[in-house]
Amino acid sequence: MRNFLPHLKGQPSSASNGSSETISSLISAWFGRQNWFVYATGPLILLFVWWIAYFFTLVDKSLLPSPFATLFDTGVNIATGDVMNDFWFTFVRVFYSFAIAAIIGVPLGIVLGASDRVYRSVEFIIDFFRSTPATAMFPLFLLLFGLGDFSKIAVAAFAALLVVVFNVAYGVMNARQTRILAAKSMGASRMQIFVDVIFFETLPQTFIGLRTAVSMALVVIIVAEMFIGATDGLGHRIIDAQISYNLTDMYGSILVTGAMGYGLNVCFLVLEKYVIHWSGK
Amino acid sequence: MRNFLPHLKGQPSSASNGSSETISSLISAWFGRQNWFVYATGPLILLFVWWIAYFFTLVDKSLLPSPFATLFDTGVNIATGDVMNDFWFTFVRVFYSFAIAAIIGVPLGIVLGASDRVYRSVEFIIDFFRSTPATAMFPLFLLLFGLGDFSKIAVAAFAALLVVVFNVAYGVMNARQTRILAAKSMGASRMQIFVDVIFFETLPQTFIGLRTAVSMALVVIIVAEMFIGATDGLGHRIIDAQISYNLTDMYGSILVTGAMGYGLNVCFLVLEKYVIHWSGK
Amino acid sequence: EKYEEVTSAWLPIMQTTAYYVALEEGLFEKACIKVNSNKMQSPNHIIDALVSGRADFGPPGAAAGIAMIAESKFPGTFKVFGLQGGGIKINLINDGLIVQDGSDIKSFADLKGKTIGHVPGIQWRTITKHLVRAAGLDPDKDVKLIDLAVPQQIPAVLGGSVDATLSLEPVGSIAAYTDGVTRAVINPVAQTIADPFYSGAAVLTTKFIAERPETARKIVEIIDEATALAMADFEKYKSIIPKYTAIRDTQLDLLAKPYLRGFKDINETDLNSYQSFVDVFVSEKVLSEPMDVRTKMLSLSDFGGN
Amino acid sequence: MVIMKNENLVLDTFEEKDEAAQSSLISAPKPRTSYLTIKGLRKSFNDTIVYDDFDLTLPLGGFTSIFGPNGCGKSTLINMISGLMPMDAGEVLYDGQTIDETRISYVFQNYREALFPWMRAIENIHYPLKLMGIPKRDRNERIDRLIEDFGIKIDLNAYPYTLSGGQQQAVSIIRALVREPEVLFLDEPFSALDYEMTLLMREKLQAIFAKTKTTMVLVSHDLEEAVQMADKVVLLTRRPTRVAEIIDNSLPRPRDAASLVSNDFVALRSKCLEIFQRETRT
Amino acid sequence: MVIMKNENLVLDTFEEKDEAAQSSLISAPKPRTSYLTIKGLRKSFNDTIVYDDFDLTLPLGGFTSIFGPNGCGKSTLINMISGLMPMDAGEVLYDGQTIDETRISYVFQNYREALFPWMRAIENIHYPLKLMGIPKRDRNERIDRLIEDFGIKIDLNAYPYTLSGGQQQAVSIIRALVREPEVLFLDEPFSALDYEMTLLMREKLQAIFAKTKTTMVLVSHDLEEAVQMADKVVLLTRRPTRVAEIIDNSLPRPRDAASLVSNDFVALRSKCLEIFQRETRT
Ligand SMILES: Nc1ncnc2c1ncn2[C@@H]1O[C@H](COP(=O)(O)OP(=O)(O)OP(=O)(O)O)[C@@H](O)[C@H]1O
Ligand SMILES: Nc1ncnc2c1ncn2[C@@H]1O[C@H](COP(=O)(O)OP(=O)(O)OP(=O)(O)O)[C@@H](O)[C@H]1O
Ligand SMILES: [Mg+2]
Ligand SMILES: [Mg+2]
Repeated sequence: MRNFLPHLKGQPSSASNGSSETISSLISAWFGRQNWFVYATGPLILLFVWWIAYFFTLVDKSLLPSPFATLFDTGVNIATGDVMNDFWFTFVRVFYSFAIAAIIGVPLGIVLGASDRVYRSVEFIIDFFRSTPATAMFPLFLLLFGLGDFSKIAVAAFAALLVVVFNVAYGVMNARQTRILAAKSMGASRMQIFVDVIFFETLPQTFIGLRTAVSMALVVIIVAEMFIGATDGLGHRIIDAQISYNLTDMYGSILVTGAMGYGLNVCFLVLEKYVIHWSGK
Repeated sequence: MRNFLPHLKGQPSSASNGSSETISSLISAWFGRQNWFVYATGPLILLFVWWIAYFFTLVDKSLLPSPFATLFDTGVNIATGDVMNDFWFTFVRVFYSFAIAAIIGVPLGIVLGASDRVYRSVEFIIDFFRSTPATAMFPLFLLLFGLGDFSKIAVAAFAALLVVVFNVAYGVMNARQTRILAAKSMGASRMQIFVDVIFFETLPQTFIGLRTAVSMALVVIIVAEMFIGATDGLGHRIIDAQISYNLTDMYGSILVTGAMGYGLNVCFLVLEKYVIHWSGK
Repeated sequence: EKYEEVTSAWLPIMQTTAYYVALEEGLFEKACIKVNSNKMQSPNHIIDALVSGRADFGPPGAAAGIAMIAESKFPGTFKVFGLQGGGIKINLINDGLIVQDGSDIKSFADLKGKTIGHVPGIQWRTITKHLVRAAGLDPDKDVKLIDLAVPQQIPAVLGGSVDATLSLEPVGSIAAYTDGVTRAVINPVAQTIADPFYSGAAVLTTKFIAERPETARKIVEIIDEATALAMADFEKYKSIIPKYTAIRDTQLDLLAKPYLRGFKDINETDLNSYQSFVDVFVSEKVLSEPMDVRTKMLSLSDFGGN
Repeated sequence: MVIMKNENLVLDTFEEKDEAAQSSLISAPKPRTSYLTIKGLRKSFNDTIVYDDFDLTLPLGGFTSIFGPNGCGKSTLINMISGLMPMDAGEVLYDGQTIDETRISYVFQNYREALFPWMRAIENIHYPLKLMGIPKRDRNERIDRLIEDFGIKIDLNAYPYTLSGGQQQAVSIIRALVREPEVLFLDEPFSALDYEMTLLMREKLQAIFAKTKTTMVLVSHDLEEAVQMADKVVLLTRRPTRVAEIIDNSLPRPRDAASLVSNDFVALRSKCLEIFQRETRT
Repeated sequence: MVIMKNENLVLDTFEEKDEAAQSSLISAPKPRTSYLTIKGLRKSFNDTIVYDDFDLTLPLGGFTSIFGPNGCGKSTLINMISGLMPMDAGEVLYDGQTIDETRISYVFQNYREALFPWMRAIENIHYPLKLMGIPKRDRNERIDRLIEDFGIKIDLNAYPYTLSGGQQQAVSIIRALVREPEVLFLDEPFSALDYEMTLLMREKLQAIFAKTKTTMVLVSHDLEEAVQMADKVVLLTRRPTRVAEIIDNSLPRPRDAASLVSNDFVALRSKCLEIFQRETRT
């Protein structure tokens, strides 16, 4: 009982001590505060389950390679720079689509969320497209943006944008009004309330949205690389490996994709711990 | 200035008047409180943009049908029961996968989120799979669950589950501790705190997760119907229409899919307004 | 009477016509077989299902090339008992080069500096490369190859995202009747690799053959019977195709008859054609070692003794 | 007398501040001589009628205390007259103008939620001045002076959620004062302050009032405090809320701790209590 | 005397309640005669040391008031001794046992966030009894009696966020009392209550204390209140916090409004104030 929910009542994060810390020291502080073991658990569980499935042939061995063979192969592919090349192309596409989604989505979400009427009136569009698979929209995006990189980025940005807008608007609608009233009483303009209060008030929810969005952007980019013509990127690598029955490469590429997703999420996690020191207070 | 953010300071929802109201009266109250016009805006904007694109040939006419022709065709298809059949199959699959995701995801998210250490240790797995497209996982799910409906439901449930767990756990981690301490001071057990306090405290975030998840489940089911292959369902309909180059049917089926997504979201919206009367207070 | 349960995984394409006919004519029921029929959208999913034992047989139309790539990875998994495709001499269409109306692309040789889309995956990428190379161009430098999902092919040509596509039936036929796009070359693959050319195959898993040889034999017989029916009167069976594929009733007139070869029909020409196809995989370095397709064909002795 | 010892300092401070204000774009709050009129005010929440056809007139430039039972609608009232909550019907005019033309400050009863947790305490205090467009140097000067004057011993570099309840409330009050408002609303502003701090705050507020004639509206459950601070004590009834009576307090200012035991004061206090009890018992 | 008039009712109520309690699985809180001992308590937040090697012994079954300046660590202290906040070091024992064995109730300083907004006020009050496994009928009876006894006029079917600040605080207090705790922690419990309600609550608390000898720990900034209610007033210094002095108040109970003007009481109060001022000024 004494140890129940320890993090909910622990000291506030060290972030409150000053903003002069460098990001790198933040990251190490963040990882250091809990021992490395915690962060190793996830990958280890994954490997372990995989290994069990492989070793006890729970799944046909010819279709599920050994985790170690996969890791080894992936290591080799990384060392030869082969995977890194695809990684980089995918990363750049994800970066652009996410950036577009975030830069447009956060302000848009705040403005839409600020008025119930306005949000309700566009909610159809947001929910509609959130529920429509990007793959079904490919023809339209191909039509609008052609076959190049831009149409992949556009479709991923669109999917991620919806997520950001949805989360931010929701955050605004669930925001507590006391602080908004406080700012209003101090004569803040509508714009100032948006920027100085609602933005921050919504920030925890915004981060959830951004994390969902960055994973979404990655997923859509991978799918686009798989299905709308691409000659590089991890998605292209996955489908090539899938089709040519290069199983270790296929699972290895999926691993690399997932790792990129986790890495992007960790960036936000670190940023979030640093920025939103007040959450739950 | 006087009308700024009206919904943030409006009367509390009528839900606080008693739980004896029927759901139908709730729905009508919910829609009635704001005029119908608000809800019509979204679809109208969509149609209008579409029509503009069509009419001024911003997009090749042979690739984008007229919105009215599409609506008419879809209407006919609905009337003949053709679409409704596919609608129903898809709906049932979405229902199952969402139900699985919600029933497992909410408690799991609460338990994982209650401890920073525990969540950090599985975060890799959650973020990993959130960032991996369901399409890339199809082969594995085919392997595990066979070729039938169940593997489609499983892959969608898995994707939706991750979203639910992520959102719920985040909600728990961002929850305010005062109420948890209050329950603790009253001698609530760990379990009681989960069920009586953290569950409710997290509910606004849980609803965001559920809404994201239901759209996600729909998207994955459609994609699975499109790409794993199915003999019914809207995804099957979309890909068939795409292949046979039947544009009005394709866009019509996408419309119906999106409408289902919106409809599911509205259910949650109504439920949420009813259940979470305290949000922002 | 006891029904035997058999699981199939098939693609909704023209090459699968014999299977549709078998289902429509109730041939499986007559043989006391209950088919657990699974429609797939990707040939790879079919091969996955077969390799993992989730399915017992792949009706006609399973990707012939991919089956051999899989066979090289997991030797001894499949036996081929039918081939499907098209040919110039027999005048049956399998594939085509699709371009915009009025395009100056008349053949693969005109593709220099252009973009061509093909069915996603290693099989068609290899074929396309081979065709480009055969036309005297370097597929890595002169032409840009793009994986393009089947539904995206006509829109991509129409919208100008690609200059041409190498498309399988029925896309080619639909394109031929669609305003704005046209079929520049019919059966380009057969022209280059082998005539007739087979991109589809019917396969049984060796596991299925070993465990239930009698049932496997019945399957082969049924498909043979259905193949004969379909080839004999394609016009009659055309009308059932919309039930199984994306083709609509209104598009029936466009449909090109596929060239279907049952187990009984396969002759040396067919085997040579298939071997040429597989050799392309070797020359394009998709398969690292030569493979003899004859060893992968079903023989009656596989059913045990008699 | 403790409470007296800072008196001159306060006056000095505000003299300086006026100069600073003039040099920094803000017009010094000028004493008003006319009225804040509330007419036909109506407000209900769902089925609960809080105000129905409520009228009240208060002098601008005066110090008004509002005293009434829990839930009678004091917070609701000042929320409405400060323009933060919409009225169902009625009109609130300051000298014939709407609230939008007036520079107000508000110390919320719910002090814990009114500070911005993403800003340090000191940044919270800076914020209203920033909104007014005052340059950083002037802000610093003004705030330093105020904090020194009040003798605040709180670590202002801390984030609000690391402060104790009373410290948060003190920061809220400082934030409201630094804006040098024309009308100051105080909703139970001292409820979490310690003994000393409460005395100090009462003292300082009175000094500011004496100096600037800022209109002040105070809600307090401490009858002594309400009467000590006010020109007029508005006594409210239970819901549906009416004005039970308005008691004038014209005792001389400054009213320090000593004056609270004077006979006049005690009589005034008793009178208020009597009315309050009469109204709330029924 | 207003405050007296419910006295008998209270005693009756608690007599009845004891019976109800016996018939309903809860052992009646038995008066303790031993000590609550705090030894070697240490607590700091980041760089701020709040307690360092802090010792304090309080009698169980007694009424202790804690009085000290804002931010000295009163809330922190009772959070730790009630087991809600981990200590950095030290030990808190109730009669030799840890807090887990003890039935406590806690009225939070932050009363607005302590009620569950998803439950109606009445459900909030029910909740602690539900946790104890008391059947609905008994709960209803017990709560009805308490509410009637306290003469609460709040709409208990309302959700907490629709109540005024004071009403929320009153509900919090009722919720804490209904559990009939062995130790009751009160952190500025009356800060938002109106004049009448405050008097009533003080009265009722004293009555309950007299009747049940429940150990009570009260934090209050109202010196009169702190002294009136307590057997012992613990005066705390500024941070790092020490016990400045513990003043015993052995004046006879019940201590009603009249007793607050007695010479003994005034002397006691002055003594406390003196110590407090001496400690906080430095
Ligand atoms: N959002 C709301 N929804 C419903 N009722 C409300 C709401 N806000 C206030 N009320 C009701 O309005 C009445 C007045 O509330 P208000 O907060 O103004 O009281 P108050 O006089 O400030 O009380 P206190 O002294 O306790 O602060 C109360 O009965 C309360 O229940
Ligand atoms: N979460 C926290 N993080 C950092 N410092 C904290 C935290 N909680 C409390 N403190 C510090 O600990 C000290 C004691 O706080 P506490 O709330 O116990 O004071 P208090 O005596 O209850 O004051 P008040 O009378 O204002 O309620 C304060 O200086 C405060 O700044
Ligand atoms: Mg109030
Ligand atoms: Mg405190």
